[in-house]
Amino acid sequence: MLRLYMRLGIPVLVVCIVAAAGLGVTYAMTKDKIAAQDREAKAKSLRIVLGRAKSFVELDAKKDAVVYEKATAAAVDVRVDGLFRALDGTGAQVGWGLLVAPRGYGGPISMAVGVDRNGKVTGATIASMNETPGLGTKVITQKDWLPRFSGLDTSAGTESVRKIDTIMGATKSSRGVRKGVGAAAAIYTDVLKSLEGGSGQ
Amino acid sequence: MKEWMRVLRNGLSLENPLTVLMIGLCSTLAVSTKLEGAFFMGIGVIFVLVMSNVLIAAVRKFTPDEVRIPIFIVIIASFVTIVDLVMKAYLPSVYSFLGVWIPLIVVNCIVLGRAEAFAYHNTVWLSVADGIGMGLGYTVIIAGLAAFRELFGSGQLQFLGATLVTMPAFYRPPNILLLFPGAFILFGLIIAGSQALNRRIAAKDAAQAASLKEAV
Amino acid sequence: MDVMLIVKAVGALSLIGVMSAILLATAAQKFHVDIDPRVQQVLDALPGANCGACGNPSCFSVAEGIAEGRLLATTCVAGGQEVADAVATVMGQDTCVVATVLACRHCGGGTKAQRAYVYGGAHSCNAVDKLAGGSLLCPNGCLGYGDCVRACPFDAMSMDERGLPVIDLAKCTGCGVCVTECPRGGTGLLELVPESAAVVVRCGSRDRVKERRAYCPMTCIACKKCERACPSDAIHVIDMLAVVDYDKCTACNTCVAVCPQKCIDVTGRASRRSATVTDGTAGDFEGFVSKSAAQVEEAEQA
Amino acid sequence: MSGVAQLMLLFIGAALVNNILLTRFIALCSFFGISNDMHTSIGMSLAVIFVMMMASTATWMFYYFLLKPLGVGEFLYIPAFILVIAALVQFVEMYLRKYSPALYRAMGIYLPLITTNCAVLAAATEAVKPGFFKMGIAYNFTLGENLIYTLGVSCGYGFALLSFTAMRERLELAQVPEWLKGSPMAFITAGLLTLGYIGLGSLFGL
Repeated sequence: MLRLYMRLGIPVLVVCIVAAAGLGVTYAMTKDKIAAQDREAKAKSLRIVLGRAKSFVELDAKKDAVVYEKATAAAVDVRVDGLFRALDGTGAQVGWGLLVAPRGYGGPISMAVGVDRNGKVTGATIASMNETPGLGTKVITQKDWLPRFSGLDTSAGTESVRKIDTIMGATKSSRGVRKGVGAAAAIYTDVLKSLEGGSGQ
Repeated sequence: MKEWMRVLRNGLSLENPLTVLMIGLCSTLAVSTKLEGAFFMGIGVIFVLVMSNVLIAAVRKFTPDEVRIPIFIVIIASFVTIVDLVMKAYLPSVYSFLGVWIPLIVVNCIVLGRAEAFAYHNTVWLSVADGIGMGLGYTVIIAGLAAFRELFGSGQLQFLGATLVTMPAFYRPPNILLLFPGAFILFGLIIAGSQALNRRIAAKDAAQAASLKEAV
Repeated sequence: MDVMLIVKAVGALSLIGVMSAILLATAAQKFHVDIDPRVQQVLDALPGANCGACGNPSCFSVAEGIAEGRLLATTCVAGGQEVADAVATVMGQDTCVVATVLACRHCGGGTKAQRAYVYGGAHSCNAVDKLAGGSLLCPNGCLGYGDCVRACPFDAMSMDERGLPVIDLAKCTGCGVCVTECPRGGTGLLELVPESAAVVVRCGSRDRVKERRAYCPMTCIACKKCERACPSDAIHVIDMLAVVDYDKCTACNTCVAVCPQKCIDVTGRASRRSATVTDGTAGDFEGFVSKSAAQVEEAEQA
Repeated sequence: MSGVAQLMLLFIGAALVNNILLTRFIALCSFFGISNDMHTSIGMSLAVIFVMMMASTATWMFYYFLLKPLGVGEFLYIPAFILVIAALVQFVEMYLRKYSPALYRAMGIYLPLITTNCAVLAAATEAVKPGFFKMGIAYNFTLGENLIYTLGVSCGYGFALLSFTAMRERLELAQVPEWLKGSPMAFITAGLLTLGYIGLGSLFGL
């Protein structure tokens, strides 16, 4: 009885221990690199939408849990990936960088939206998505479309994006992107606006 | 060494996992929209195949039959995770394209299939050959398919950031090639081609055998 | 390096691993089904084609049945004597004799038989048969779309130029899959006959003689010449159709020679005639005219 | 969105709009391997639905009660999930053989094949890593949602498999050019089938 358990259990146990240890070591070795890549990717897309800012400080997921909660509520069904204070060279806050992921045709579209202190959208960019090549990808390849979000007033929340038309042939994808910017606007007006001021400096 | 080469060649032609055995199709069709992605996918599969083949062949004497599948699959999954993590850390752009398919190497029938069918019964040395052969067979087909789809579907062929070939301006790339239906139809035609080729080879062999008989 | 993380990882995966091992070990004991080791041995002895000819779902279920004693060692009809012997050896029984059968076709009409309508649908006998009783005027003739050929698990059948299935008797195991698959198998178009069968009547039409003469050049005209000529009383015209009694037939081929329609044919593994040799060809279609008894003899000697 | 409506959408989205076989290219091996025969397809579909429900429940629990609290979910999920799936499949096979011979006969022989069915691992992973397989999920599941979602994925699998099998059975009788006979034609048919599924994308605004 016991022998059967030992006979079957010990090889599995040994393999599991070795495998887990090996993976743990690999993970420990690559962890920092992956985190750096991740930060770099985020910073890159944030810099695109808020060129004036020199650095971005992410709101801490633990310390500012309430903010994230409120932001998620304001974004309705758009996923909130991160909220960043955008600081200029002197450390003064110039605006906000928001990472949101609305749903497009082929799953979530990860995008960054910048909002300045006047409540104007400074830009929107797409970090990654899985839209249909040639159709959904028009939101990127149609060069004059994304810049149309710049200068948009956020005071109307999710309704602010109404005046931007969707792209023919990429309706679902462009509607997704629009929704993402709308969610960012709503988060800004409902939540972030009140957090501005001293705390960022 | 002769035996080693034979096993290696087997994977490339006679037992090519994709066109002959028709296993490991999921990633083939999904990943083959970009040459670069397909290439690194192939590298990942070769790595996982060779390493897991080696390890499984090495521990085959100590593996109880009842739990061999869990043991094989943990070994394979570990190497897949290593590929996953390393690629995430050092090739982020490739990873963002391939990400989904890396974990699915675990359940890629090629890997577990070779573990069961070959590595479990053969020496470490031969298992290496089998891993390389099968992996290369996979890579060649998938990269070829990707090159075709990328070139004719998007109008240009890129590799590691460099544009290799660009179609002339009047060429309007048909989207269907990059979409799923295009992948299926194209792959169907490839198989039709390889079957026709195999048939011709078989007919030639038969003719040769017949003429030999006559000579005797 | 984060040692704590590695320890946690090892702990978590080991826990899952050990749990699965325990689960499987317990299952192996608790759910242990005593599988007779002979099941595997019997299974190895069976052909493993899962053809279903014996009426069981798979070779495995046959092996189980034989090991349990539910089924006889001769269950596998496809395997024949050889398999039965091997199975009997595994089971420790005396070898037993299997009555081997082969498939044969009772139709010689093919493309020369007149059609009731032109059919352009799915290439399947079963489909044609459902459309107004089939495209042939003959209610029992071969429709010629080759369902039997596709169904044959042993690759023993092929369609020839006359639009008729030809059975390679060297490959035929008498499994009967073709008879089941043929929409007209039930009315005797394809039939299983004893291995010793030497002659076959290539007509199975149940129509009136006058009518079938009108639409098929090959049909049996019920002239009773064969019945009268047969030295061993083995062939009789029953219900306007010649029928061979294989228990009495001595393979003298007299009937083949006298038949004015050339509708009786030589066949059978016993006479070492593969159906492809004696079953006529496209050239001599009009009732196997060119085939005389002398030629059959010649073929036999060669 | 109200609870029931959302669950319905989740189910339809997983089963049709984001059909795992025809829009995500996952689990194609079994798709082409066993779609020759209707009986086999039915058995395999049933087995997949059954195993997927069990496996994704188990992996969800392991992920949220063991891997995540320990902070090792990030890199241990692949071996952990596949180990759970493999062990579970083997266990179910043994259990069925002992206690439900009828069920075992219906789907028993397909069970071992499911270990290497990508659909099971993909759905289990998707449930704890939303959006990973781009199967239209934007948030973390509760156990109940996970069950509905998995049911949707597996039913979608069965639906696609059965409809494709029906087509292939008809195709057997069709007059196809000699050089396209067999698997090439199957692939081309699958291509046309996926074209139809692309159209489903606009259904219910999913």
